[in-house]
Amino acid sequence: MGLTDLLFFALSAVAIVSGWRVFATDSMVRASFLLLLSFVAVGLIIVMLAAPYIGVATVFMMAVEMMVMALFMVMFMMNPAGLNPMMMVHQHRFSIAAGVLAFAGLTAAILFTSFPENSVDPSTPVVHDLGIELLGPSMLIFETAGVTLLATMIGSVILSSRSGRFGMADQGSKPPGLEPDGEPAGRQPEQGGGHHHH
Amino acid sequence: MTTFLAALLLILFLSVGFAGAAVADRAIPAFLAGQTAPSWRLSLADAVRLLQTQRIRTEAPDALLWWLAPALYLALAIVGLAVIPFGQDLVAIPSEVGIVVWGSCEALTIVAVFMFGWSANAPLALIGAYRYVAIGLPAMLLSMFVLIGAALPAESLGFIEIVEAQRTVWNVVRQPAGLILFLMLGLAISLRGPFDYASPEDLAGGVTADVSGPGLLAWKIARLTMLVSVSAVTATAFLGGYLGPILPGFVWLLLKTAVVLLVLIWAGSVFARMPPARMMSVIWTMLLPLSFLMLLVVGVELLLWG
Amino acid sequence: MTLATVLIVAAALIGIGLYGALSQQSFVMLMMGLELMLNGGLLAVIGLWANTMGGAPEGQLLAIIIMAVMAVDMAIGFALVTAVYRKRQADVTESLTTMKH
Amino acid sequence: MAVSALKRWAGKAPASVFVAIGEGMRERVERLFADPRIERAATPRHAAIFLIAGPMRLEDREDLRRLHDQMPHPRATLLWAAEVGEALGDAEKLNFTLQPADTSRADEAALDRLTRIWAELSDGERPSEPDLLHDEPPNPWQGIGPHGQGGKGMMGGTPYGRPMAMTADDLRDGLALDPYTARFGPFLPMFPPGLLLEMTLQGDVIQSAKVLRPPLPQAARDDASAALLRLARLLDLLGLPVLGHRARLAAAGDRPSSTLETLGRAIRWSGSTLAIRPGLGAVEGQGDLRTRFDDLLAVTGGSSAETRPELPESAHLSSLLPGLEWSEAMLVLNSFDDETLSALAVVKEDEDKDGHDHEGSGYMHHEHHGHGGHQGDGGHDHHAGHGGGA
Repeated sequence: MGLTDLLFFALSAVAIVSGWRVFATDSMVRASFLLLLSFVAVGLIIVMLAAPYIGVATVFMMAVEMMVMALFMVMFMMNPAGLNPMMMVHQHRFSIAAGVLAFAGLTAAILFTSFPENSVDPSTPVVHDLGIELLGPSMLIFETAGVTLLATMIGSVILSSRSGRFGMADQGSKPPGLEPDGEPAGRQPEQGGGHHHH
Repeated sequence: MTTFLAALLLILFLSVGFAGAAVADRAIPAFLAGQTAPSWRLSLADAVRLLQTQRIRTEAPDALLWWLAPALYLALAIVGLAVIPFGQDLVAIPSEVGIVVWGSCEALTIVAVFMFGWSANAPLALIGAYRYVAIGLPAMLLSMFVLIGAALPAESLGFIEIVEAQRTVWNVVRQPAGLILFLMLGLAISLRGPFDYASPEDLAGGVTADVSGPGLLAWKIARLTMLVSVSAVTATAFLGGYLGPILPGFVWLLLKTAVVLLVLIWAGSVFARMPPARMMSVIWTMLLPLSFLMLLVVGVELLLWG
Repeated sequence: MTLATVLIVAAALIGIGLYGALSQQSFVMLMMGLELMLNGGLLAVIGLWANTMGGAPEGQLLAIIIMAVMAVDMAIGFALVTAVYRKRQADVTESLTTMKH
Repeated sequence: MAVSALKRWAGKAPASVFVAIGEGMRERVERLFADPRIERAATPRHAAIFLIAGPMRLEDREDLRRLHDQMPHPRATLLWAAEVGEALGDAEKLNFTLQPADTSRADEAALDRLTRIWAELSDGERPSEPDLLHDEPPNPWQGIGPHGQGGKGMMGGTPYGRPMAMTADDLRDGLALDPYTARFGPFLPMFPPGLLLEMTLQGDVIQSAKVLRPPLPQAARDDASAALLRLARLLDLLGLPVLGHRARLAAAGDRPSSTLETLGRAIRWSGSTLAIRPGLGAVEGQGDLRTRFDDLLAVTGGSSAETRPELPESAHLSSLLPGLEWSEAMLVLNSFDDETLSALAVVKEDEDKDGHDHEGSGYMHHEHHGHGGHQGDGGHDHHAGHGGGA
C-alpha cells in the first residue's frame, strides 16, 4: 500500500465519519462544519484523482455554502449550541434501512460491474482541456447553467422577501376575494402548522 | 529538490515577513499618531505577557472549535502562501489552479473567524462573527473577480503563469482599480481597520472579547501571518511577483510584499470604518459592479491587443 | 485507490445522505442530507471520469453541472425555508401538511 | 532561569488596564491613556490591572466585583480616588487630596502607581488577586439532564440557566426569529460610564432599549478639550484609534493650531463623515449624527462648539435606539455631550411598577441567562471553574 492509498483511505474515513456525525451531533453549527469537513475531504480525494480544478473548486464553494448553512442553522433552529440533546427525526428505522439498502445496492452494483479501464494520462492538461470544453463545444450547457443560476438568484430573492404577492407575507398575504369584499379565493389553511417550540 | 528548496524559502519568507509585520504593526500606527517609534521589543514583550496570562474559559464554550479556529486561520495563511512562486520553478505546493486554492483559503478564513466568534458562547463575540460573515462573503466574491482579471492575460489559473504573463506589463497597469479592490479584501481577511468587522471597538473586541492569554496570542499571530500572505498574493498577482532585475526573485518578492504590507497597515489606520449595513450596500451596489467592469476592460483589452 | 474503492466511498456518502434526507425533521438538516448525497454523486462522477474516460473533458463538465445544482438547491432551499417561516413560523417538515397559504 | 527571563520580558510591555470610570473622572482617565506606558484594554479578559477611578454608586459595586473576577490571572486592582467600601476587598488605594489645579501631578502619581503595579505583577513579586465571588453554577443542579438543567430531551429544563429562546417580531422586515435580551453596561468601554441598558437584539439590530441606570454625572465642561475627547471616542468607534489617540493627545496637552489643523485634515481624509449615514440618530434641535460630528470637527478648526437649543421633552434613548444596528447605536450614544446624554437617559419608572423588586431578584436571573452584565459577557465568569477551566 503506497502513500497515495494511505492518504486516500484516511481522507475517505474523514469524509464518511464526518458525514455521519452531521446527523449525530447536538450542535447545529458543528453539524454544518462537519459537513464542510466531509466536503473538504472529498475535494482532496478529487484532487488526487487528477481533477485539481474540480476538487479545489468544491472546497471553495462548499466553504461558502456551509458558512451560509451555519448562519441559517443559528437563525432557524432552537438550541443551536447543542446545550440540550438534539434528535429531531421521523421514520427513523425506515430511513436507516433505506440508507443501508442504498449503500448495499450501490456497492453490489459496483462490485458486479466491470468498468472499462481507461485512466487519465498524468500528462494530460486537464484544467486547460476543461476550460476549452467549457467555453468551446459545451458553451451552451455552461451558459445554461449560468442562466439557471441567475434565475435562482432572482427566485430566491422573490421567495424570501417580505412582500408577498397579496401583501406582506407575515400578515396573511391573502388573495383578494372573487367578489368585492368576499372571502379570499382559494382553499383556507387549517389551523396549526404553527411553531410550537420556538 | 526544488520543492524542498521552495519549502525552506517558504519558512524563511514566513519568518522574515512575520517579524517585519509585527514590528510595522506597532511602528506605523505609532508614527501616524505622532509618537516616537516604539522599540521592537514591545511586540515580543506583549507576546510574553499574553503567554503568561491565564487562559479563561467562558461558560459552556464550544471548546474544540475555540482551540481549532486560530490554528485553522494560521494554517490557511500558510497554505495560501505556499502556492506563491518564489522563482520560476520555486513553489512549495505547485498548483495549476493556484488562484482557486487561494480563493478557498479566503473562504475558509471566513469560516475560521466565524468559528472563533461562535465558540466563545458570548454575545458580543457572536455579533462580531455574524457581521464578519456578512461583509466577508461579498468582499471575497469581488476579490475573485479581480483575480480572474489577473488570470486572463496569463490564460491560466496558476500563479507562475500569472507572474510570467506580467513580464511585458504588470497587472496593476491593466486594472489599477482591481489592485485597490484586492487591497480591501486584504484588509478584510487580515481583520484590520476599515474592514475589521469581526473585532471592532464598538463590540469591545468582538470575536476576541472573551479570549485571554495564549488564545489571544495565537489569534494575533495568525492574523499577522495572514497579513503577510495576502500581501504576497497581492504582490504576485498585481506587481509582478518575483520579476525584477539583478536581485534574485525571492528578494524581489519579499520587497514587493513589504511595500504592500506597509500600504495595508497604513490604510488600516487612516480610513474610517462604515457601519456594516452601509458597507454592505457599498460592496454590493458599487464595488461588485466595479469589479465586473474591470474584468470587462481587461477582456476587451486582450481581445484588441492581446 | 482503485475505481471500486472510490465508488464505494461515494456509495457510503450517498447512503448516509439518504438517511439524513429521509429522517430529519428540520428543513435545514434535511438539506444537509441532500448536499451529502450530491457530494457522493460528485465523487462518483469524478472517479468514473478519472478511471474510465481517459481524461475526456466532458466528464469534468458534468461535475461542474453537479456543483451548479448544489448551489441552486441551497439557494432555493433556503429561500423556501424563509418563505415558509415568514408565513407560518415553521421550520420542521411536519408543519407543512398543506401546500397552500 | 528561562522563566525569570520571560518574566523580565513581560514587564517591558505596557500595562494593560481595564478601567471602570466613576463620577466626574471620565475625561481625566481618558487623558491618562495618552501615555504610552499604559494601554486601555477593551475587555477585562485582555487586562492585567483593574483601575477603578472615582466614586461609584452603591448598586454598581456588585458589577465591579464581577468584572474583577472576569480578569485572567495575574491581576491586580487599583482604586483611584474611588469609594467602593469593602466591595473590592483590600485592593490598593490611591487617593488625591490635591487642589483641582494640581491634577497633572495627581495623574502622574496614578501613572506611576499603575506602572509599578504592573512591574511587580509581572515579576511575580505581587501575588495575583483571588476571586471575590463564589464560583457557583448559574443554574442550580436539578438532578436531571447532562447539565443539571432539570429536564430531559430537547426542550427540557433550562440548560445553564437559559430558557429556550422564543421568537419575536423584528423591526426590519418582520422575520420573527429569536430575540436576545440582556443588560449591557454599566462599565462597557464603549458606553458612557455608569449607563446600564436593557436591550433586546435581533441579530445586531436593537429592537427595544430601556434605561436601568443613568450614566454617572461627569464634570460638565464645555470647552475644546471636552469636545476633542468626545471626538476621540467617535473616532475610536469608527475604527480610527490612531486619530483618536491624536485627538486625546491634543486634549491632554497644549494645542498649537497647526496640530489641530493636521488632525482635522486627517479626519476629513479618513472619510469619517461619509461613513455615517445621513439622518442617523437625529434628535430635534440637536441635528443628526453627521452634524454633531461636523460640529466636533469644527473645534479642531478653532471655532468653539455651537450651543444647541433645549432637548424636546419626548427625546429619550428608549425611542432613539430601537431600529439602529449595534455600531450605529454606539456612535449615537457617544455623540452627545454629557448633559444632553443625562437628559436622554433618564430612568423611566412608569414602565415597570415593580421595578425595584425586579432589580433585586430578577437581576441575577437576567445576568445569567442573558450573560449581559457589564462586559456584555459578564455574569458568567465567576462560574468559570464550574465549566472545568482554571
